[in-house]
Amino acid sequence: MSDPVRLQEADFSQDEEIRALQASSKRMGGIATFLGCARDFSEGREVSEISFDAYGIMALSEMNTLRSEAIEKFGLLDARIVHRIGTVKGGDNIVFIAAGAEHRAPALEACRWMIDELKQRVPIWKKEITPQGDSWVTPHP
Amino acid sequence: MSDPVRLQEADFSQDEEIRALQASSKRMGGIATFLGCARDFSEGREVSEISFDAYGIMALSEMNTLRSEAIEKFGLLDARIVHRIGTVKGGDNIVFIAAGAEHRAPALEACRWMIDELKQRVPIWKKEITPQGDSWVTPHP
Amino acid sequence: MIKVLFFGPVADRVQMRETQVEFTPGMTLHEVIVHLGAQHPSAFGIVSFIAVNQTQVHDKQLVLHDNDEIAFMAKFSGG
Amino acid sequence: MIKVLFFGPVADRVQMRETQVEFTPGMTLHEVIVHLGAQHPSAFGIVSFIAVNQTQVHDKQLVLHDNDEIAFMAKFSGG
Repeated sequence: MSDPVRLQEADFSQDEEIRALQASSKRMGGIATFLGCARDFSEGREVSEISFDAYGIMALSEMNTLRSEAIEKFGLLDARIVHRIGTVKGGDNIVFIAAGAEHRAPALEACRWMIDELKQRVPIWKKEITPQGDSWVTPHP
Repeated sequence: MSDPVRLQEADFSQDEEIRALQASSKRMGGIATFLGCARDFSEGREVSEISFDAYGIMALSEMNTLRSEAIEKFGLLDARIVHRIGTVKGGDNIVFIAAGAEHRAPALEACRWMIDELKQRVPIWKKEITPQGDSWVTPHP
Repeated sequence: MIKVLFFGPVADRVQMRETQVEFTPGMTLHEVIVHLGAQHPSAFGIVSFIAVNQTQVHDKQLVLHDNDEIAFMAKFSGG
Repeated sequence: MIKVLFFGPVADRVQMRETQVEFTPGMTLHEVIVHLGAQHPSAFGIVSFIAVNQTQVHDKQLVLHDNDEIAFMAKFSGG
């Protein structure tokens, strides 16, 4: 079984992540997920690739803390956070967050909280590679 | 390509649904999903199976309306709603909702709105089959 | 004829999924409810939604048309 | 020695990913910032977060230890 918190170059399968999440409890009635993916167009420009830089050891540690806090705060049965690093193409998966709970409300709330917090707390930077040149992405609030 | 709104006995693949959702636009940066699944335990009882009854023609029409309203209300790029009918076992998938947008906030909000509205509006009833007998589920608010 | 449908918990209590009511010009939804409700009081006690031709209806004074399809439904519990 | 790390937009402006600063007993984070900031003003202009040993630090008067690892980071843009 893969680790519930990962930084990896390879793509992931949502089906596999969900199966791993479900395996943690027979009481799971609701699973909320968020999938962030690379857009082919951003701010009016064509984006051919996105490359990531990360402070790997700190990013992983922050992601693990985030998962534990979400489980505690929302009473989740389990949660998973996977973020890709390296270089991805337009349309490719970037980040996957899943929250599983007995009922839907905590799962949905925790999923939203985790992606919002991840963007605030996890030391990862993305650079858009376009035909007009490369540029680091300025985070949106 | 499968229809974005379906009532079906067969299980579904999240990976396939997400791929179909992503195919609708190259500007999709955030996809929020909700997966409802059958719990093995509910209200302290072991649940071996869940069977569904549905007013199929009306359910499908309400689900289509719900999808169109969500796309309009939240400015989504696309959305999908799949609900299983027939009989499922503990742990099996029941309902899948996906909302895709340029950014994460509308995707997350629309996903939550759709599952809340589906439970209010779509004529489907579930019956828990337990070793102690069967009982129709009383909806939670 | 008016086609009448029952589902889920309501169907269990009525012990059928479908019946028919003779159509008479000018008849209202209310008359059908009174007629069937007298025969199946326990089932109609849990009816929370009524649809006519697959659309939810709130006005019981609605005048029916021949071949209308009425569904009497308990609270939904899908999802 | 103090190990200093740069990432993403900061690394681009410093034009390196890693450097070292001589450790002296009692030295503070502030002294390292002043020292490196003078050499790389444009990079330090976009530093929004500082971590010491992989933990975010807000107090620039923090006293460093030999072999500490400091990271100077721009606003995160992952996810």
